[in-house]
Amino acid sequence: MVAAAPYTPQELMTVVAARELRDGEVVFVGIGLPNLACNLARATHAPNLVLIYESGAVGAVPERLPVSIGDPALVTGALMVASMADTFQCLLQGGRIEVGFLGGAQVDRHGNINTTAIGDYARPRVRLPGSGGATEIAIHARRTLVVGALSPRAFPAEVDFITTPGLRSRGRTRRELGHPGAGPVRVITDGGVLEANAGSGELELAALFPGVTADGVRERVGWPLVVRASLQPVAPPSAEDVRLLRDVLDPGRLFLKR
Amino acid sequence: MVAAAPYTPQELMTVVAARELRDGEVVFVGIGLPNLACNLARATHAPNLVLIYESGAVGAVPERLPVSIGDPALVTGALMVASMADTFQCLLQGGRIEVGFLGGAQVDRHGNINTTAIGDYARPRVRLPGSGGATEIAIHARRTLVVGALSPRAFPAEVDFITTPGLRSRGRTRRELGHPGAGPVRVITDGGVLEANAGSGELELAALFPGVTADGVRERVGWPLVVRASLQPVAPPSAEDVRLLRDVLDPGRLFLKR
Amino acid sequence: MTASGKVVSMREAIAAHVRDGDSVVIDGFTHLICFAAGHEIIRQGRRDLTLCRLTPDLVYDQMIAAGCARKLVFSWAGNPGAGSLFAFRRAVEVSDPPLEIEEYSHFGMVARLAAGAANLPFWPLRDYAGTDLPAVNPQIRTVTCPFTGEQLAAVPALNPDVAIVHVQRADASGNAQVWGLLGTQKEAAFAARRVIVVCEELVTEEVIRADPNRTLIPGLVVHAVVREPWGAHPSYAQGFYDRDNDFYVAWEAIGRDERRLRGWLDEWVFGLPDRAAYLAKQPGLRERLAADVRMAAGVNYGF
Amino acid sequence: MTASGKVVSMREAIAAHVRDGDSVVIDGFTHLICFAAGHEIIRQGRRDLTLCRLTPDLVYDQMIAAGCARKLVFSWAGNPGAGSLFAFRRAVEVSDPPLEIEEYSHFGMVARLAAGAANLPFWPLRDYAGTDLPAVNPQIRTVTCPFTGEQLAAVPALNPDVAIVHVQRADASGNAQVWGLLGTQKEAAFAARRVIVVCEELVTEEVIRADPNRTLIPGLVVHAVVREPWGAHPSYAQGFYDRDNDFYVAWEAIGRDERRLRGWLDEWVFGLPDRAAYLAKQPGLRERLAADVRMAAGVNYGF
Repeated sequence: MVAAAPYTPQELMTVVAARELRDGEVVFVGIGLPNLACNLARATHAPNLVLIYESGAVGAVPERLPVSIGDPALVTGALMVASMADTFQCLLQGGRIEVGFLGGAQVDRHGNINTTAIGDYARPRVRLPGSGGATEIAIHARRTLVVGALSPRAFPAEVDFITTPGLRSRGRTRRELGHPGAGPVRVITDGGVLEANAGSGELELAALFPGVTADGVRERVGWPLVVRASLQPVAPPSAEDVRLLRDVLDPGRLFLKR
Repeated sequence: MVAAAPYTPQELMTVVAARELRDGEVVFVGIGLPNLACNLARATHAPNLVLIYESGAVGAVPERLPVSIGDPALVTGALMVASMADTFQCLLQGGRIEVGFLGGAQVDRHGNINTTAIGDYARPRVRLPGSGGATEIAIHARRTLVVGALSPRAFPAEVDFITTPGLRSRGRTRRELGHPGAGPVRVITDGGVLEANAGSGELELAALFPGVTADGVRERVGWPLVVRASLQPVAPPSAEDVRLLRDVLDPGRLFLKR
Repeated sequence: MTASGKVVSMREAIAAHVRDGDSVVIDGFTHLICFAAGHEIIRQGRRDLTLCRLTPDLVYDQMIAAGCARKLVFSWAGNPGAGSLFAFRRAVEVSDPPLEIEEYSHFGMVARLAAGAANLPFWPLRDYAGTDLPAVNPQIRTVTCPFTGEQLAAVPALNPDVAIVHVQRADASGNAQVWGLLGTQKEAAFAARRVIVVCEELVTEEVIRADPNRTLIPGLVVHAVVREPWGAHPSYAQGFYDRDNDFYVAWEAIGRDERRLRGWLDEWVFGLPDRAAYLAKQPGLRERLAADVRMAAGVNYGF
Repeated sequence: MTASGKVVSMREAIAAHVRDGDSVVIDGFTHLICFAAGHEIIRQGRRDLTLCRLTPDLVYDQMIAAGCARKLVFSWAGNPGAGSLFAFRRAVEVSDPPLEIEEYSHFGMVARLAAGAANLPFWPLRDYAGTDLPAVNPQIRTVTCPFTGEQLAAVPALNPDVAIVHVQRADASGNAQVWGLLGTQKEAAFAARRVIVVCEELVTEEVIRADPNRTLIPGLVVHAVVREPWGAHPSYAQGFYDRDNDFYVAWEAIGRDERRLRGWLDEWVFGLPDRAAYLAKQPGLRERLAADVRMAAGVNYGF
């Protein structure tokens, strides 16, 4: 048996996130780690992913890891540059996006995301960047994936501010709110995978990374996390995955910590 | 004195229509004679007219007389091809058009135009093509010019169907209707020029072609036409105007009868 | 859907995607009107179609004459630059029952397709006050601005069952590039449930990717791709062939006479298997209408 | 307005068209952000501006730090790919009085500019239900569809006093061509009362007319044209120069330290007369960032 490559939890999180994408899907790609995960998927099992960025690049095939979602490398060789109006109206609101892929500053029990402000909105303790396109991506994509490292601060029971609606927002379900997409079906963390429970509208622990315990995850989550009876195992990254991440996709370590 | 060139009333009508345009103006050009008049103006006193067609051609410089408002000659060498959505929303509704130039099947006392149906709408005696862009051109252009040959049928007291609003429509003024543009300030016919009376909202005879009498115009208009006390004289076309019309702009006599 | 599976013949595309009773847009504003698709729909005998387009043009006149249409949704039904659509006029003026019509202005039709493309139920516009159009079309309504209290016109989204868009070039996935007049091709493609792209040139994906700003329609909304050179004749394709104005003028006399129109359909549509035969029957066409060369320079996409 | 009268220096353009108290959009989504204009606004000491843009980016952080801004209207205020805008954060978290903010999502900002461009008072969109954004921004409202009865979100038109749009090339009348990412340059230009076009290349009208489908903004909406090569650095211009990511990363440390930021403004903005001096101060810039050549082929506009 080939020895597993040494890897960091952040690398495995990225690899697991990439595995969520099926070849040929149309993905609306958020800034940061989602961007890295999508490009890893494209470099491995999903060469025909159609990557769409809110900047208007459609079918991007970046020759370098795009630093931002408006990188020129997303344009060169793309299938299309859509206007931002068409990107939001016709592609996203038009129901053409199969997967929305987001990072989150704070994700709560019901999958709501806060990227606006920690503390009081008018005079916040930490002012975050705001929605960008995340609000509408999470509303319209047929399903949403979220990726982010566990910590009690990043996973509170309830976010201070709902920037991006989850499975249930201030007591109302997506159906009640009229949202067409399924919302955050999976949140990929650096300890395991949280999955939506359609009935309760809560995120539950569904899969564990090697060497991580359910209690280890619960300690880093701010609510009494439901742990499913049978947790799925998570395969470690392949040596090729790790090589691609470190040597090809993010050699400058823009997103991956050493 | 140089003898005036022989000309037809239709040719003079086209020349007078062309004279209404000032160099540098932004003109939304309708199909038919307006198209011919605009291109005559561009070939004579108004080389910097910005011709905009509802097809999206902006700053067109057609090398041949465009047969339709979607002619490929409108595109080759144009300043811009706008989408039709941008043409109607941003250029026209956006208030960027100084002159709207229309032809009319029927024009009534108040400058309303019918290009929809003669007789009953549901089962018309003559079904006309419909609005095209005329409805919104006449609403939004800062001023509208209309060109059309006189006849009692073409100039009824009241049109059967208001396709395009004039100075007063079913008793309501443009201000009451919220229309930003001034409406049909002048109707250029083959006998003289009708001008809007802002107070009464009626078209009045303001200028006569050489050899035409006020009574001669009134006979071909279906309402008791107000004739202004002092009628403006209309200069005949120059020899160059006639040459341009016959030899350069419409040699195939697509619009001008022989 | 795999890219290779999308490339089919016109016969296959129409058979698979256009059904009796469908609402259909064969788009194009003067430019890029796909007559080849209209003729194939006639040949396959489709019935009860709701034909939608700003400018019905000759191809819808032919489809009405051939009995394909139950209803027309439009904003200008004439023979552009030449005169009338007589089959349409007869269908409205004398046929029993008359052709059903639903009528807007151009802006209204553009707005309907824009709403359809954007998955909005309506589109607001400043239009129609003082006209008789709302009186004959209850689909022209008003909406009140929640900020200013102004009353604006509103038209409903148009989401046709099928959109057929002719383009200069497309790849096998349906990524389509257009230049010259854009019509409402983009809006129609995004608004429709099924999309057939018909192209003058079927190109490799690399050609598309070399100039992504020219792509008007992404393949991800396209169901079938048909390569049909000169498929828009007597309409035109900028950079490929000019409009056949002689035919537009000739249509006046053909369309005016019901028997002659029937004869024309028999000879030029029912009597021919496909567009290749239509072109073979007009040997001088290319020489007469092929476009001059007026090349634009390329731009740099490097970084 | 004559074409020749429009071509002015950046100093003249800002002096003539940007006034204290104005609402200003310096547009660009990562691409084509006109830092040269922002720096000139700082140099000319404009005050009480309402700065509007989806992504404020470093140039608005610099303008906030320099005291130009009273209010920010935005949807994502970060350092793209690198981190925070610290001058913005200080202005919101600790300054007294704080910077006024009015906040949307990207779609909301796009919709606001689209409404402004279209001369509509509002724009409908399917958004915001279940979020806290409407609770903190009373300008996010709802509108009811007059056809389906559905309740949609609505945002008000944004019609800034001034839009500054950087483009790859323009002629002396301001007819402007752009390729690569389009941002909301077109919407901002149509929505604004005054428009300054800043171009990498000032070209003849013939260059524009050779490829009319590339024109994003017609000169008839433009008031001033400024030729300012590399005027978007450290942002980028596709086909001209790459984004200077090193500077975006370096801004983290500069922006975090108020004194250092002040020193940077003194050295790079107040201490320099214009963009030419800014470029002369960075001799290796062109070599490091000049774009590779990836030419697209041209297309035929003949008929």
